[in-house]
Amino acid sequence: MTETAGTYGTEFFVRWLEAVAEAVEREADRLTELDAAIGDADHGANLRRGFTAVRKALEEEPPTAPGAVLVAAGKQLISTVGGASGPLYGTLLRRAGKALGDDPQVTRERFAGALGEGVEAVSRLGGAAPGDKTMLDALGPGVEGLKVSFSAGRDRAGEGAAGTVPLRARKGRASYLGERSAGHEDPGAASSALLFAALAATARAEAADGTRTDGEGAA
Amino acid sequence: MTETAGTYGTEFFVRWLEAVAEAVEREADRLTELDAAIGDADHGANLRRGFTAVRKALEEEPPTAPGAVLVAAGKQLISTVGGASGPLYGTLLRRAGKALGDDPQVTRERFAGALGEGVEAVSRLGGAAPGDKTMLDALGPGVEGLKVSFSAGRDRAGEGAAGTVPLRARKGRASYLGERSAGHEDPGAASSALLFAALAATARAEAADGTRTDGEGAA
Amino acid sequence: MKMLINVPETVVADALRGMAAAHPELTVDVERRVVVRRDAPVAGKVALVSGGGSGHEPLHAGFVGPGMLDAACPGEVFTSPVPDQMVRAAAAVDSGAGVLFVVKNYTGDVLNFEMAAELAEDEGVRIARVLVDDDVAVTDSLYTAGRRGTGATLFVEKIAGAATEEGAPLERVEAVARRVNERSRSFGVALGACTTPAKGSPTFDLPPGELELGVGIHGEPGRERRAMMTAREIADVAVEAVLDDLRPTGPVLALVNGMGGTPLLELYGFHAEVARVLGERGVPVARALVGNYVTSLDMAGCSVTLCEADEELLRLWDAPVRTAALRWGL
Amino acid sequence: MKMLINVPETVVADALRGMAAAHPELTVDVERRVVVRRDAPVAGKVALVSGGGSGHEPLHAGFVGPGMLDAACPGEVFTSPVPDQMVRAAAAVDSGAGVLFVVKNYTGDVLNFEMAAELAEDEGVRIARVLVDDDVAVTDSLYTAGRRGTGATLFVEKIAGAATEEGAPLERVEAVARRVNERSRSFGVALGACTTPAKGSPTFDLPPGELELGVGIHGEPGRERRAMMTAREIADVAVEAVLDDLRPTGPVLALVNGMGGTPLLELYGFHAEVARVLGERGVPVARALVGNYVTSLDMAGCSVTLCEADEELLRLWDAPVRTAALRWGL
Ligand SMILES: Nc1ncnc2c1ncn2[C@@H]1O[C@H](COP(=O)(O)OP(=O)(O)O)[C@@H](O)[C@H]1O
Ligand SMILES: Nc1ncnc2c1ncn2[C@@H]1O[C@H](COP(=O)(O)OP(=O)(O)O)[C@@H](O)[C@H]1O
Ligand SMILES: [Mg+2]
Ligand SMILES: [Mg+2]
Ligand SMILES: [Mg+2]
Ligand SMILES: [Mg+2]
Repeated sequence: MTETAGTYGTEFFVRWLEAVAEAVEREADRLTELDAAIGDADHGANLRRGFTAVRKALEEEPPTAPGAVLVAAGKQLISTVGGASGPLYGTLLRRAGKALGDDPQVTRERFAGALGEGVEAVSRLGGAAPGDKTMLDALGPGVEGLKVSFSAGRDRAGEGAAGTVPLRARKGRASYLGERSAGHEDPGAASSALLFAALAATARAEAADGTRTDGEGAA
Repeated sequence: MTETAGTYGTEFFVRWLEAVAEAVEREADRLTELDAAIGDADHGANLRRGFTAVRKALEEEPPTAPGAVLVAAGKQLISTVGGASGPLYGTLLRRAGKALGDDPQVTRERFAGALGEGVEAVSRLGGAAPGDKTMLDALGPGVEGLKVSFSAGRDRAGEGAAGTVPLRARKGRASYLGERSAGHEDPGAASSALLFAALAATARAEAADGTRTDGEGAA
Repeated sequence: MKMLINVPETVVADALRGMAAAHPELTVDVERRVVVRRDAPVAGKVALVSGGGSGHEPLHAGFVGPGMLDAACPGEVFTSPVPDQMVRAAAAVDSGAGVLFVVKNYTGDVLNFEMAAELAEDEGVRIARVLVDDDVAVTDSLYTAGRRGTGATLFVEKIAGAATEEGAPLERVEAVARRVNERSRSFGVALGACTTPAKGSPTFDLPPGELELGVGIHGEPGRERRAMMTAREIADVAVEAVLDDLRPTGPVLALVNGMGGTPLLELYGFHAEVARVLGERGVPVARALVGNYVTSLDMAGCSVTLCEADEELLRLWDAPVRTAALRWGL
Repeated sequence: MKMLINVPETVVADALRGMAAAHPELTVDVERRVVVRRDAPVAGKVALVSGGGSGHEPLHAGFVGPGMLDAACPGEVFTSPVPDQMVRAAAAVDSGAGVLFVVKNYTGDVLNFEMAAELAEDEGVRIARVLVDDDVAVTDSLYTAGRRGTGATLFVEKIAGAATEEGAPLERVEAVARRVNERSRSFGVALGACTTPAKGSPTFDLPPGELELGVGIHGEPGRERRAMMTAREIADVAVEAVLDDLRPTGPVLALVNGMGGTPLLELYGFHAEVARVLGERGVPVARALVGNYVTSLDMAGCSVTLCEADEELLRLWDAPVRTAALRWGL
C-alpha cells in the first residue's frame, strides 16, 4: 500500500485501535478503580471486553478504508460493551467513520473533523455538555488539540481528563453521588484520554518508521 | 428462719442460684466466645436468658424448700434456654431438687448426693460419658469434690473444665469438628464450673455472716 | 472477598447455564444471553421484555414466566445489556401485538434499549417503552441522570405482565406500567458494600459503625454516610423519605427488599418496623412482599418501595404469576 | 459486622412481628413463638410441626402453609426452641389425626422435641417423630452427635406435607418422611463465616484465599480448611462427597442451597457445575431447586443436597404447596 505524506490509511487506523486495545488492557484495573469510586466498578472490564472484540473483528474481516475501520469498531463496541460507554464510544467511532466515507487516505485535520462530528453525536445521544464530568470533557479538548497535532490531542485530552477531578458529575452514575462525586477523575474521561494517547503513540511510531514527514514523530 | 449448723435451707439455695445468675451475666461473653470456637456462639446468651428467668421466677414465687427451689429453677431453664444446655441443666436441677424432696434443711453431703443423681440423669438424657468433652466433665468431678467440701467442689469442677481443653469432643456440636475440637475448653464444662464456684462463694459468704460453723468460710 | 465462581469473565454465562439446567420451563440462550418463557410468543398477547446488568438476581430472569416477563436480557454484572440482546428477545416473543420494554433509568440501559428499539422497529416489531425511576435518594434531576430504577421494577413487571395476560393492547399495557412507576417510590440503605467479580474487592469502604443512606443497586456509595442506626431508625428514615415524595392518599403495596447480603431474619424484623411507621403515618398496607428481589450482589442492606395502589393495580397484582422467583395463583 | 436489627435480644420477636405483618395467611404468636397456618387444625389431616434455631430462614416458618408445615417453632438464633413451643404448636394444629415432629439432628433439637413429645402426649396428642440427618461431612457417628440435619429438611417437610394433604395416616406420613431422609445426603461449604447477633462478629476467622469444607448451618467451622477453589472444583468435591455416600441408582431431586450471603447469580453458576458433575457421573436430575432455603444468617457459601427419588416421592414433590418461601401448583 502506498502512503501519501501527511495522510493516513487503513493500516494506521487499525494500528491505532490495536494500541487502544493494549492501553485498555494495561489500564483496565485503573479504569475500574476510578469507576468504583464514583460509579459501579465496571468501566475497565467493559472497555476490555469491547476492544478485545474490536481487535478480533478487525483481524477476521479487515476493512479496506479508514472510515470502514472506525464503523466496524463502533459496531463492535455497541454489540459487546453495554453500559453507558458502549453506545457512546460506539457512536463516536461509527459517526467519525461515516464522516470519513470511503476515502482510502485521510489527513489528520480531516480525521479531527470527523472525530468532532462523533463527539457531537455523543453529546446529542447522552445529553451531556462540557463540564458535566463525562468522557466529553476529554473528547472535546482532545479533538481541538488534534486539529493542531497528534501530541496536542493527547495533551489536551489528558488535561481534560485531569480537569474532571474537581467537577461534580451531572450525567451518568456518578451524578447520583451529588457533591461526593467531586474529587475523583471521571473514568470515561480517563479512557478517552487513552484513545488520544494511543493515537499520538501510533503516529509517533509511524514517523519513526520513516513513513511520515509531518514532524509528528518528534512531538 | 432458723438454721441448723451444717445444714442449708431455702434461702441458701436461692442465694446460690442468684450467684450463678450473676456469674453467668459476668461471664456470658467468655462462654459465648468458647462456644464460637467449637460450637455455635450462643452458650453465654442461652444461660443468661435462662438464669435471668430463674431469678425472676424465684423472686415472684419464692419456693419454700431447697428441693422446690431447684425444681422451679430447672423448669425455668427447660422453658427458656432451648439448645442442648437447656434440657440438660434443667434436668440436672429438677432431678436434684426431686431427690431433696420437701426437706426444709439439707446437709452438704445430702446435696452432693442429690446433685449426683442429677448428673446421672444428665448423662442418661444426653448419652454422654466422662471424657466426651461436655459439661459432664466438670459436673462429675464437681459432685465428687462437693462430697468433701464446697471449695473442693469448686476446685474439682474447675479442674474438670480445664481438663476438657485437650479432649476431642464426642457429643454436642463440638463433635462435628472432629480433631479440630481439641485445644479449646468446652463451654458447657466452663459454665458447670461456674455453678460450683458460685456454690463455694455462697457458702463462704454464709460462713462469713457467722451463720456457718463447718469451716467452709476459710476454704 | 471470595466468590463462588470460576473466573469473573464467565460469571453471567455460568449463571445462565445454571438457569437452563434448573428451569426447563425457560428457554435460555446462553451464548446470546436471552431468557424466554418456553411458550413464547403467546398468540395475541403483548410481550413484556426487560433486562439490565446482572447482579440483581432474581431480577430480571427470575421474573420470566406466565403473568410477568416474556423475556429478559441479562448484561454483564452491573452493565446494561447490548442492543442485540433486546432485538433478539423482541423477535422471539412478539406475537404481532407488540412489545413493551421495561427499562430501569440508567444511562446505559436507556441508551442500549433505545438503540434496540430502533433496530427492532426496523425489523417490523412494534415497540413501546416504560422507564422505571423510583429512587427518591436521587432528588435534583436537573443535575443528575434522573432518579434510578430500583424496587419499583418488580411492581411494574408484575402488574404490566398481568395486564398482558388479560389481553390488554400495547398502549394499555404501557399506560398501566407507567402508572405503576408514577405511583412508586423507593429508598435504599447499605450496611456494607458489595464485591463485583471484576473488581474482586468491596466497591466502597464502609467502616464499622457507619452506614450509607440513599444507595442504589450498583454498589455505588449513597448520598450520605451516617453513624450506624437501628432497624427502627432506618425504617423511620427510609419510609419517611418515600412518603414525603409519594404522599399516598390510599393503601399501598409494600416491598421490603434485601440487597442480597442481609439475612431474611433481619429483613422480616425490618419489615415490622416499616409496618409500624406506616401505621403511625396512617398509611394502610394492602399487600406486602419481603425478601431478596432486587439485589446488589452480596451487599448488606435493604430498600423500601411503596406503590400507591388502586383497585385495578391490586387486581393485577393479585393475578396469577409463575416465575422462578415470584409465584402465586398458578 | 453491622446488622439490620434493633437489639440482639429482640431479633426473633421482631422477625415474627414482621412475618405477622407480611403474611395474613399465618397466625403468628409473637410472644410464644409459634407460627401456624391460619386454617389449622385441618379436619382429619395429620399435622406436620417443625422448628429449630432461628437464623436459617426461610426454614422453618417460611414453609408453613398448605402442602407443607402446619406449624413452626422458631428458637433463638442457632438455639433450638423450648418444649413449651412445640407443645403449644401441637395443640394448635392437631385435628385428632396426630402430629409428626420434623426434627433436625442436633442435641438441642432432639432433647427439646423429646421433652415436648412427652408433654404433648400427656395432653392426649399422638406424636410421631422423624429425625433429619443428611450431612455427610459428619462421618464417624460413633464419635459424634451423628450426622447433622441440613438441606434435606426441606425435602422432608415438602414431601411429608404433601402426604398429609393426601390424607395419609400418621404412620404413613412418618414412614414417607423417614424414607426421604434416608435417601437424602448433603454437603456444605463456607467461603466466609456468619455473624450472630449475640456475638456481633464472625463466628470464625476465614482468611482470604481459604474456604471451609464440610460446614453445617450454625456458623461452626467445617471439617477441613483448604485453599480457595473455583465453583467447578467445589462442585466436584461436594457432589462426589454426597454421591459416594448416597450411591443413587435412579434420578435425584437436587437442592443447590445458598447459605444466605452468596448472590443468587453465583448460586446459579454453581448449579451449572453441580449439574455438570451429576451428568458426568450419570445421575439424572428429576427436579432442581436453586436458592437460599436453609441458610446460616449471612454466611457466604452453599450446600448441595440430593434425594434419590422414586415415583411416589416425585408425585409428592410436585404436589401443590403454598407457603411464604415455596409455592407451586396452588
Ligand atoms: N450521558 C453521558 N454522556 C457522556 N458520557 C457519559 C454519559 N453517562 C456516562 N458517561 C460516561 O460513561 C462513563 C461510564 O462508563 P461505564 O462505566 O462503562 O458505564 P456504566 O456507567 O453504565 O457502568 C462515565 O465515566 C462517563 O464518562
Ligand atoms: N449430649 C450431651 N451431654 C452432655 N452435655 C452436652 C451434650 N451435648 C452438648 N452438651 C453441652 O452443652 C454445651 C453447649 O450448650 P449450648 O451452646 O447452650 O447449646 P447448643 O449446643 O445447642 O448451642 C456443650 O458445651 C456441652 O457441654
Ligand atoms: Mg461503570
Ligand atoms: Mg451453643
Ligand atoms: Mg455499569
Ligand atoms: Mg445453639
